[in-house]
Amino acid sequence: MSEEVQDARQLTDYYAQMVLIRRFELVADQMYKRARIGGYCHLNLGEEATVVGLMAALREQDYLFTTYRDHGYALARGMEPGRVMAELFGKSTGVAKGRGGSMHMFDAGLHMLGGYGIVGGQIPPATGAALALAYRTTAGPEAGAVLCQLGDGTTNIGAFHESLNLAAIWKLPIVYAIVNNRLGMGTAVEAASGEPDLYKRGASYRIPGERVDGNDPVAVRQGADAMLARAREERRPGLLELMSYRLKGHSVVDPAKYRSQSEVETAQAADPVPAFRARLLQADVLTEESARAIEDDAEEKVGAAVAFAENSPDPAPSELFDFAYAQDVPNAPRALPGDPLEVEL
Amino acid sequence: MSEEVQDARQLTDYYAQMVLIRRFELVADQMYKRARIGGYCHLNLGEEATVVGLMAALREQDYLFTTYRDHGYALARGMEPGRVMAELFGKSTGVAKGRGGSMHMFDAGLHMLGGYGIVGGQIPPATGAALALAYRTTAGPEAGAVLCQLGDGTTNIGAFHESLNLAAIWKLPIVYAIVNNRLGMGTAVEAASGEPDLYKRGASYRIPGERVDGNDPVAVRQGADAMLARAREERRPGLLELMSYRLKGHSVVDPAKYRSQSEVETAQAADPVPAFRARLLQADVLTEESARAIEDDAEEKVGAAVAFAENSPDPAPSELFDFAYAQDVPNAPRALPGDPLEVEL
Amino acid sequence: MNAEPAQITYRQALNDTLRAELTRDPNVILLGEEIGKFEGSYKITAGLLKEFGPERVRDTPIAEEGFVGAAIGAAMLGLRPVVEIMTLNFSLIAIDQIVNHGAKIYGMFGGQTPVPVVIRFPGGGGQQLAATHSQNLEVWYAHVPGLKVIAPSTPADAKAMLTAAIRDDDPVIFLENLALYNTKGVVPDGEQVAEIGRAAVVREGTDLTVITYSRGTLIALEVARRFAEEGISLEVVDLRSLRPLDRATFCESVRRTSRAVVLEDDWLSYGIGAEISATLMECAFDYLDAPVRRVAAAEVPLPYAKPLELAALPDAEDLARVVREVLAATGFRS
Amino acid sequence: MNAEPAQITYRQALNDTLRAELTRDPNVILLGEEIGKFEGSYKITAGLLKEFGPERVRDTPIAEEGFVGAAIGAAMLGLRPVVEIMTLNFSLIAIDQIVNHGAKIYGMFGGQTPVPVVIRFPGGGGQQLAATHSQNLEVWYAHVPGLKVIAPSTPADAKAMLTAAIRDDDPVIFLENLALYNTKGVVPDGEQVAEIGRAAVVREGTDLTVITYSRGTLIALEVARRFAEEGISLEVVDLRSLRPLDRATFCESVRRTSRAVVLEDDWLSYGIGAEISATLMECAFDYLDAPVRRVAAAEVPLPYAKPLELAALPDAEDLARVVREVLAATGFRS
Ligand SMILES: Cc1ncc(C[n+]2csc(CCOP(=O)(O)OP(=O)(O)O)c2C)c(N)n1
Ligand SMILES: Cc1ncc(C[n+]2csc(CCOP(=O)(O)OP(=O)(O)O)c2C)c(N)n1
Ligand SMILES: [Mg+2]
Ligand SMILES: [Mg+2]
Repeated sequence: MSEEVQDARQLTDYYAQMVLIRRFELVADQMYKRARIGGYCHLNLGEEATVVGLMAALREQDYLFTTYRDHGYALARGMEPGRVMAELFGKSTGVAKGRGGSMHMFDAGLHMLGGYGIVGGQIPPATGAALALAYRTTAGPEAGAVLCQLGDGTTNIGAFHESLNLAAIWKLPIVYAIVNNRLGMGTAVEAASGEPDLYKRGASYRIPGERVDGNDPVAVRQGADAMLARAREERRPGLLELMSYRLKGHSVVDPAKYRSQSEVETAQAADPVPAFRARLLQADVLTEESARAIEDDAEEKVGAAVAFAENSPDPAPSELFDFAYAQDVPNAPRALPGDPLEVEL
Repeated sequence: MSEEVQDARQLTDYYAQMVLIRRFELVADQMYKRARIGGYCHLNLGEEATVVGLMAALREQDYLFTTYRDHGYALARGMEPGRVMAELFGKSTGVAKGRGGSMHMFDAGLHMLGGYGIVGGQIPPATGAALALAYRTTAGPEAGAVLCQLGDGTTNIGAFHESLNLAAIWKLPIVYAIVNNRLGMGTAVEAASGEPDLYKRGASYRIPGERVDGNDPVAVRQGADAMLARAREERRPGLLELMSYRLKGHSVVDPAKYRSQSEVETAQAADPVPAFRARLLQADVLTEESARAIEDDAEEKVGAAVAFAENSPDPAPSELFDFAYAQDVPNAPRALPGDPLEVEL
Repeated sequence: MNAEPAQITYRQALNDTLRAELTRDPNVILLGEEIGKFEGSYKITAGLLKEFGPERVRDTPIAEEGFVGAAIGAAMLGLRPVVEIMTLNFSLIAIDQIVNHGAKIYGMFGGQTPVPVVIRFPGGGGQQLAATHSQNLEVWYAHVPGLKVIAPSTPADAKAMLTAAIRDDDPVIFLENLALYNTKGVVPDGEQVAEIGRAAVVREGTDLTVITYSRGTLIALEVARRFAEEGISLEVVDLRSLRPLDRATFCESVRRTSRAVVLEDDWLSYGIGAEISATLMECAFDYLDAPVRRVAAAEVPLPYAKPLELAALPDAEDLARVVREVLAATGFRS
Repeated sequence: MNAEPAQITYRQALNDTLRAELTRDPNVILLGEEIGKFEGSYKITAGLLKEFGPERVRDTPIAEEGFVGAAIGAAMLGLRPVVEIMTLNFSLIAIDQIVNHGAKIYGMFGGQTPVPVVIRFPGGGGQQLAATHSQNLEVWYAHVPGLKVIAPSTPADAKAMLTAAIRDDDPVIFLENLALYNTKGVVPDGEQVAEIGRAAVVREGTDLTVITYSRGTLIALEVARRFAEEGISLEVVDLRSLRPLDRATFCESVRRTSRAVVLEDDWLSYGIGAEISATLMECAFDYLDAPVRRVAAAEVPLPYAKPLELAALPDAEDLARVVREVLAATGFRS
């Protein structure tokens, strides 16, 4: 296969993934509003290029940790849309068996070790995963590495600082990928961070930082590739900042009134999905027809995902204690509210 | 008074303070070994120049927060040696009424708002004190500022990161003074910090940093003066690194076996107390006689402090609940171990 | 000819109180994530940034340890910061500042500097927020000397107790609950200052005492109403203050009714109810007709899926069932 | 002709066990501040860096949240990290990682990835370390589903329980105590693996049961010996596991003796003893001759000064006094 053809396939694949995520998130939004989904629901709308570019750089042997804004990562890492949607619906067939919901996508087999809802909470465990890799394997181009995704607002929390320092002194194979969507809930980066050029914050640990256009999946992939290569081969951590934008509110229920109309319009004009479509059309990688086929396919897949989720069984209350412990021990409590104390005499 | 005479007085005063601290710490060490002092006991031996230089820059209206290694700061900030020693002895006359001990010197009137034993714990409250100053007062050359002292090892903890970021975005009048004594317990700076040039860590918040020779009280004072001036006048935080050395173990009971003989010898050769003495003799600020008089005076003061502490009363068990709450409320518990529940029916 | 008194939400009562205290005392400032421009995750601070400006209603970065600690330091200089932590779950990041600093500074330094800070946050599950966002760890704070821990269940108490908390010289943990924000009640006009450290008998009864707090109070009152229809008279004690704990109020009640059930949202083992039951063991041993029972959450990380969440959390049915069991165990006939 | 069996310290038992497990399983690594070059603040890890090297005995910066979280992440990939936090007090900085992450990851993600991490730290006061360095907050951890919380009181248990903890697939909080490190006892040779979740009757008796754990066990045994001289027979239950809590063992004991006193080092309100007493309320109500009493610490930030510290902490005299009071209340005659 010529490089060009390969390239074209890859680009087409990126587009297909971006479209799938876009469609999935729009439908998740609907399903939330129809009360099929509960709790919080944070979407990747506007971040598709970043998500897909990062996941393209990640290999099978690598590990991924993300935030609660994780549907796109789950899909791009290879989870079945039906099982992701089923998780949102709280069904037994969900990727976390309905225990986790929107914020907590997880697939041990795919090395996606979780979406995490506590801001910054994923960073120390991700760093520890890199420690385990460093402990067990030798550096080299095929070695595994960890990608730890986080938001811009998350760079202000202590766990970020402690973790990057550990990664630096221990020389761990990990890339911290800041998705700078310009906002943490309603707070602009400049209002929250003394150094708003977030990639520069690696300097406190001598960790090299780089800023990349998060609306371009190819640029994201290249940026991530380079840093992951250094992580694999030299066991040097990296800090990658992806400039992106959150097209909607912080979560499905947030009307995002704190943004100006002009800000929203600028962002919408830069929407990475139509922009990438136009670019691939322009470059003759896609035709209007093939693009539409991709879009139809995504629509169908997401439709099927919803159907799968709808038709999946709810977990039964009798399963409540199924994952109370990984290793059973005597006297573990299994009472339901109001049950008398379980004391076997 | 001519500037030169004033200068000479100041330098003499610095020396007197350094000697007082040195003597106090050596006696504290003895008293600990004689079991007059309990708990942990961390000394400022080797850090006298840093302590005195920092305190010389601090004005009455300023506030001070330190670590557990705080005897020198307490003395140089103006606490009576007898009351500091009494605190070490756990007496009612101690600066914290015997409640705090070595790690917890405090004098509200002198704006010394505590030695803190949790590593990094003092940094957020110090930052909040600066917030209160910023809220209540206007910037200017006479405005108050906060000095927050911390150790090198402490720059790796989350509270450091979060606090400096807050100070930066809120433009707070605070100087963070890192006493880099090269070690956190037995761990060298290079082993603990990805960026061992600690003053550079302000960059993550656009906080200017500077490194100063901590063995020279004049240099320390000048460095602190400049940063405090910016804090007062421009409400810009600063990060000051004082290069110092801990002459003995981490605490009185630590034999510090993890250091090489040569390291210790180099350090002893640079001991700031004799070095400053020699410098003042050389500059004719001191004579052998006046120096000795200062030293005798320190010895006498510390001797008197011990006597004061020895003769002070122990707090009585009946006072146990005296500071349970600042504002009393009904039903506050006051039972001693084994007392029946206090339920007034 | 009196009009029905107007009812306002618990949320509104908090908002009104913050406004009143900000107006009254320039030392009162608010700090927290998204409390300003965003108007609060749960809109408790709606409108306050506009009214009082960014110096007094201060948005913070995501740095719970930093800004809670900063509030403690500001309080040491005499400000009266009211900090919002988005939910109790995130207070774990700030807990070193709360427990090792806020709770210690007054006593450990010999009573020199009070720390008049209020730390507000909602606890509670039931919103499908899953294991890390649904916890009820108030018992942790209630265990700690140096703190005051209060948990109002009604809009009126929310007002009077928040006012008291802000004016109190000690660090106060002010526990709200996600399920209470939209509940309504009559709130007296004018200044209302509760006494911290007092429980309340919120419904008098003779046959059995339900002891509870926060969201549980609403459930207990509902269950009591149901039982009243059958001629069974439940007394309901709302603890309101978890530290100090007003033991006398519920001991006295149980001595009268001879039967007690605790309703709590937290996990059973080592929860709030354990202390209530242990207290009754000591203060009402000779009066009890049957052992005190506890209705609490199942001891698992709370799952997201609704059927599991419902199974894990205590509700009115669970309480009613246990009340019936206790009555039956004591041969009670209405 | 048997020699007296050799006694070793609790510290030595921990050190030996860590060495044995490091030798047995390459997945075991140690992490913590000053555990290597410095050999541990309390010298539990003495010699291990030299034997196993810095990859397996890893000194960390002062960053409790970071390195405890890192241990959790490493455990997710199958390592078995044993983390030392210098004292319980500093675990507050890591508690978000322990409770919101370590305790949740297995259940919240649907049982896919166990987290076999051990988090060791000493609690306890009595060393004049003042308010922030003397706490006994184990009840916080004991309240949290997803954790196992164990607290051995003897060198033999320290060995068998630490071995079990390291081999267990769940996060285990391993509570030590500053006052226990130098205590001695006989430790059986060879592999010893305790069953987590079991209490032990460490002294049999007929007249009253003292329920306790960790340092309290030593005090209770001492008091029991004293009472034996008077012909009064105390049974002592060492809880050993705080979560899961082995209720059956102490309920059964108290049903036999009809009297119970809890001894605990933590603060009284909402402490470990509350759960024990509340449990007895439910499981031994009809057997109790007198209310269960608790001997616990005074509810203040622990002062530095020795006379105040002594007054605030429970000791053998306090326990003996309360035992006598309970016996007297039930008209007991030896
Ligand atoms: C410790 C903690 N504090 C606060 C929150 C509430 N919260 C959830 S998301 C969020 C904003 C995060 O912003 P950013 O890191 O930029 O990520 P984004 O949502 O933009 O992807 C906040 C404050 C939380 N989940 N955890
Ligand atoms: C949160 C926390 N972790 C650990 C400790 C134990 N500890 C006390 S001092 C210290 C070393 C601090 O080193 P550094 O910051 O360099 O200050 P120095 O002692 O050199 O003055 C440690 C680890 C503590 N007190 N608090
Ligand atoms: Mg963001
Ligand atoms: Mg140091």
